[in-house]
Amino acid sequence: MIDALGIVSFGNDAIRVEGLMDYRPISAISFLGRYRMIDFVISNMTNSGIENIKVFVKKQPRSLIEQLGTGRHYNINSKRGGLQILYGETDDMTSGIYNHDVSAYKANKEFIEDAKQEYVIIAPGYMVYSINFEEVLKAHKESHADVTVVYKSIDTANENFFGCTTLELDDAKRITGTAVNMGRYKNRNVSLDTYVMTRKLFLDLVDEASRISSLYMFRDILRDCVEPLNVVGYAYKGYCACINSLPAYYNASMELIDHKVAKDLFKPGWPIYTRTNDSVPAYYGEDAKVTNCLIANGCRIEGELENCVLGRGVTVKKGCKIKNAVILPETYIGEDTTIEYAVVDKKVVVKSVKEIKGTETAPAYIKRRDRI
Amino acid sequence: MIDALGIVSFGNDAIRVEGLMDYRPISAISFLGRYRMIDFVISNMTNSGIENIKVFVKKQPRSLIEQLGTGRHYNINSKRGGLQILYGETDDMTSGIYNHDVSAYKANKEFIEDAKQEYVIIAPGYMVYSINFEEVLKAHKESHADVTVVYKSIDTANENFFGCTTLELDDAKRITGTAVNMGRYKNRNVSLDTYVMTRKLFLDLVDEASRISSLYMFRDILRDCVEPLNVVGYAYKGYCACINSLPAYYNASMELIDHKVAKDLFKPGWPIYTRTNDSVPAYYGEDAKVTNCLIANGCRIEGELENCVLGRGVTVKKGCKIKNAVILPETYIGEDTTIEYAVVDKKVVVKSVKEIKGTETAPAYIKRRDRI
Amino acid sequence: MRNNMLGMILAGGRGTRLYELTKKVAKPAVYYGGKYRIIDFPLSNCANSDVNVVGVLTQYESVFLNSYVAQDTRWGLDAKDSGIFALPPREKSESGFGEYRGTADAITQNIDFIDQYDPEYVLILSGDHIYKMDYAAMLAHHQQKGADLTIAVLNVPLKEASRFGIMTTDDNDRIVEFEEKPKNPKSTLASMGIYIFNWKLLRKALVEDDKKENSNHDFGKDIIPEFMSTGKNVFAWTFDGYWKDVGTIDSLWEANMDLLDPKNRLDLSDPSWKIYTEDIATTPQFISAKADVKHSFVNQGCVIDGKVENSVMFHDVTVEEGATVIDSVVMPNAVIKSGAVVRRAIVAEGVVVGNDVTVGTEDGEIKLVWKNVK
Amino acid sequence: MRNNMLGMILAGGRGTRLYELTKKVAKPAVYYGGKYRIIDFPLSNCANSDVNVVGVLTQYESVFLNSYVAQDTRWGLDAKDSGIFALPPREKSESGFGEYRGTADAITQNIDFIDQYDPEYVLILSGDHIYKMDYAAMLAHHQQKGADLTIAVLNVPLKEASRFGIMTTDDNDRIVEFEEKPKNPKSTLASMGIYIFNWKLLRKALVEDDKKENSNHDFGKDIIPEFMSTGKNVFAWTFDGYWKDVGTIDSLWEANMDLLDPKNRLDLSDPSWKIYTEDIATTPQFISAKADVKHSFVNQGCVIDGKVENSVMFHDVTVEEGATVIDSVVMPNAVIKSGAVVRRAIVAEGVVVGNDVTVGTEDGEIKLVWKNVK
Repeated sequence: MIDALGIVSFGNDAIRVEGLMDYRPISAISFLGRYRMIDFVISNMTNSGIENIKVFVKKQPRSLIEQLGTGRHYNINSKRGGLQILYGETDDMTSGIYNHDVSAYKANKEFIEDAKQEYVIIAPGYMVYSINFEEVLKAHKESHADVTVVYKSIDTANENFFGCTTLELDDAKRITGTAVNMGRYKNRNVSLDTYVMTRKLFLDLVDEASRISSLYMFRDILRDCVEPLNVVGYAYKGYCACINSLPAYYNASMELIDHKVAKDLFKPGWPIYTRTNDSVPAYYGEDAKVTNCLIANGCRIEGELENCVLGRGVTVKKGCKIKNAVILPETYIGEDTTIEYAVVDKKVVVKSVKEIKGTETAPAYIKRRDRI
Repeated sequence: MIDALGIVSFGNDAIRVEGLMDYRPISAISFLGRYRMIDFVISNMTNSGIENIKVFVKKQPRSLIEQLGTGRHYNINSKRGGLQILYGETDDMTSGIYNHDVSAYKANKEFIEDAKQEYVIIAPGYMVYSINFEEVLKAHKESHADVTVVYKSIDTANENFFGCTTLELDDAKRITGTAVNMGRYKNRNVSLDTYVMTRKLFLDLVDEASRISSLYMFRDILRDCVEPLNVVGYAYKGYCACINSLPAYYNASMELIDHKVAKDLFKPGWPIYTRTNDSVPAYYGEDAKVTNCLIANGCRIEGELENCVLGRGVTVKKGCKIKNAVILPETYIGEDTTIEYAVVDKKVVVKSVKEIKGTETAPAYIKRRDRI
Repeated sequence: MRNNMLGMILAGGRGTRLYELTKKVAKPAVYYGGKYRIIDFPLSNCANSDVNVVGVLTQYESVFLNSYVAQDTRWGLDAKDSGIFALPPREKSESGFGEYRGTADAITQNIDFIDQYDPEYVLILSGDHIYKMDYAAMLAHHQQKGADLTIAVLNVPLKEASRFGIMTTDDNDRIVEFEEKPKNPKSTLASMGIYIFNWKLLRKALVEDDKKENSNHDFGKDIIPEFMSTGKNVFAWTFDGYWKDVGTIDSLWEANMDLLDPKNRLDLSDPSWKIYTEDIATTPQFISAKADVKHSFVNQGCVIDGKVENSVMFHDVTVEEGATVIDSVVMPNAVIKSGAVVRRAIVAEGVVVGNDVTVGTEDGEIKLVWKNVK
Repeated sequence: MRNNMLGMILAGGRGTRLYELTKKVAKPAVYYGGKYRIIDFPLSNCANSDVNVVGVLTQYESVFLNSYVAQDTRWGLDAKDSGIFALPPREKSESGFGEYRGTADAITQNIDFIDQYDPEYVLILSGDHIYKMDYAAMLAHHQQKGADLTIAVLNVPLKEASRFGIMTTDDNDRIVEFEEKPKNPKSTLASMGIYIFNWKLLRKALVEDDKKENSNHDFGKDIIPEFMSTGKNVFAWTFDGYWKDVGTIDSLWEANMDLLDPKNRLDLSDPSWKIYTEDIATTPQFISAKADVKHSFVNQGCVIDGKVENSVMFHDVTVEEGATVIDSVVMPNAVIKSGAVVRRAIVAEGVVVGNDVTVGTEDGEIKLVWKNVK
């Protein structure tokens, strides 16, 4: 156990995974077949010894409520700690622009106030990474910083992490300024929207933000704070993907098919937990031809697959040729279907349509429960 | 197990427990010290062999999510059945008047469609009663009715069940007409907003209602249906309170202090389950004087109490004189406080105020987390 | 117990003919089907049949089995009044400490456990059979016939009948004769070792049997003959699905291969009758660019770089590039190194088959690989 | 196991001096404090101290205890890798069936259970003591001292010291002498029977002790003296809270009465260190117009119409109008009928004290009422 309260934040409006997010918050989106996005941050927290976790949801809480349950499958002991789902709703909220992280923190302030922990660790539900928060907290204490911001130095900022905050750091790793990644540069220090501070300071900053403007989000107040406060960067070196658009979702899925890349995310002794579905092992038929794929249990594969991610319980019938696609759980692909560069959402039935083609930069999206 | 899906409905806008409902949906309100309102309907369902239950929430889902958990404390086996919380939110909902039961059913239609059960049993979260749905289902099948509506014949309709639907029944118990109880008559058959029908008919009626008007609620469509359909009444004879206002909440609490009345609600072999809080037994001090009270665990009582209901973990210090009051969980009443005819909400601290007085018909209400 | 029937699973067997697979775990805990342990089947059947309180009678090497079954959330028997309870032998105030002397004695020694729940019926099961059965349907038959005891029976080939307890029934399913392993079987209706008893009658019979010096304290040898000879209402309930008793390496291998048979009737993917098991945190399965997987079951966490054909792979198995697995069962965390060939084999948990090693042959005996081979 | 320490609770005791209260349940399952069973204390301490895997070594009348502790959700030890495991004796492949020969042997016979988790430390506890203790603080002391074994100790009155294992320590808390129940105690630091061992060293000592013919296979008599004599680093950790070993009817009654003492240090209402127990579905407590309840603990489901003073009432106790309960402990579902007077008594579960009956006296011996009195 570490002396920190875990806070799972939701994204700002720049985060928009087209299609998929019509049906659930980003953190509830299926990822790599077996998981939902939120499994990564929650597993990171429980593996780090954080047992008291508040998950903030902006809207459509159902799928998250079900995925999280009591948290026992994430290794949270029900009476010592717990997963609490906090909802940002307020009575005077007439429009979405007021429904942001700061207003959700403010609406649920009492639950943060009642927590016993000295520190808070805030991490978003849309980052896929493998981070030991115990070490981040240790570094935070040693640096005597007011706020520690976890960042990653990347050389692909012109292709990834669009809309994320970039950080200017001095030699002592103190953050001197922030900007928004518009994709103009390659080399950037990108904030992973992951913060450590005392619970008291966090509550003060939330108050401060809402005093300045009812439109202020948490990253706005942090931008304003780099001057008066000592805000320090912590460099994260492992795999990280920021899932803030459909292409980002698609690219991260494709990238992690490679077991060598995946090894940088799935580390020994650092399990990524998820909710079991009690599905049977995947079945590969006589005519199956599967190369370079990530397959979840419950699948029945009788066709050809190349560079695909299959969610639980996907059926691929004979004669199918599916390439460079992400197929979400419980989808059925009928005989002789050709799919290329696509994201097929949950519980889709493909029977009459025989060809679905997108492009590498603009994958096709088939919506949830569609029957085509 | 019975072949029915349980649906816990939320109230229409006539249901308004002033004060208490600012903080949680009616079904999450603390009742009789130990319980929350929803414990009654869920326990009735699980005791009747219903293991698949959908709970509809209008807003502020947090407290219900926590109370319901996985449902194991209500005796629901996690993998066979389950409690699912369904939220009525839709994107185009700009105003509360469109956020009613029918719109919530429609928004979550797929989960009702996916259920395996032949029948649905719909019961509200604001009725306190002890009913065997297995018997109601049996009567429904035997009567060959399209819809069975559970009602109670009362002779206090001028004082209770305001705003509830009243039923006109012919000799064969067929419902021939409905009205709204405005308190003008004593003897009325009051609908307990509890229905049995096939799942298919339920889905058809939801479609029908939303086709007629986006303001139509489920009871509106039922009113329209008594002619074309065979809608039959089922008489419930035990204790029932409809908690649709603060006085109704207060009166039901007072009434159930009497063990003889309570016996009509708490029946042998029909446990009302709730979530444990692991509180110690109640402590009665040297100077405690407690008569005619319902006390929950975790209380520490050093003063005088008469005709009171105390929630879990309430402290009553020396010199207090509290009469005809409902004190919700974790509230602290400092020394020498006099309280009469009052509902004191959760986590209130009474220290400087020394007297709180309401009247029998208009009990005083002290709001949640107030420090007075 | 909504249907008023309590389940008791006999899970004390050593399974000696499974050799090294049962060295540290009892037979009901042996792996099967790419994901499961044998006892998952009766436990999941109970959960799916609304038998919500289950006692598991353990004895031999029970540490693992006791803690395995006690995690009742796995099978969803986790509601307030449900549960799975491991019941090893214990010291009693009146009679001291003693191991179970027979199948019936295991129940006798736990009469007080059963009495706590005051059931009307007790369902007796074996912990080492693979099958899907609706015990609620069997109970309905029991009630409809007004039976004191119902025995689930299976039609077996005549030549195998002498290995079983064989029933002769009348037109009304009433059992008129019962013979334990008869030399000349009069029927092909074999007892599956699955019984529904009216608890009051069974309780009385057990207490009496306990005192008999010459008794084997066994259901098949003592209790059922006693029920028959005293004219109780004993009925048969015919089961018509997949059923397998895996007592040997050969039959364990066969049972796994049965899953790959297109005509196999043990459908593990039926969502209305799931088989539940331990929830293991692994990655998805990685099938690399060099992999060739055909006609196989592959479980989560596997990393397949080689060839897998007509095989059942448990979780976190590694098959390196250039390795080949054919007609085999590979248990969790095993590693088949580059160039190795595994044929007609059961590779035990965690075993490493070294580079370029060959185990098993195309048509030879089934090989059990229980330690690393280099 | 986040702090790498596994808990083992010795819960095999018969508790013969608690007479009828332990006829059908082992001593750790005896009721205490209006709501709890004794074993709730070490189990809740483990849960609160982040000791997430706990083995409970049972033997005597273990059916109830095994199933009681196995419901680990009660203590919140229900996360994926946490759990409470009942460990009764069992048949092993290499050594057959045998009961536990002593406290150390109970651990020896479960070395394979412990090895599954590969802990660095093992915490040995007793299942029949009432106290709140932070084992994580004890572990921090153990690590800080670089100890091989740390023993929790308590300062006892000199005259009682000869009932305990007594330690002599140096300034650095190192134990320099250990005597089991000395006639002339040299110190008042008594062992509480709570040990943290480095598992590797303990494992080795247990394996060696197992082979010794003259050993009692007991921690106090064999293992600790062995650690002392072979120069291991053995340290004391002083506990300064409420602690009670309830071995007799008198001490059980006293421990309950202690809760009513305003100076009592066993605060059961501290939200940061809750004592967890079984969750029972009852109504709230009804205190009628005729009731008079003073200086007492009353649990959920009670219906009080009479007088209750200086007493501890468990769940669902009925005290009828005109009945009086003073200085007593009344266990679940007991009924004190109209006109009855109960003084200085323990009324066992479900017992009915009939109309106008008097049990116990104002200053007599503590009376155990274990069957209905008319």
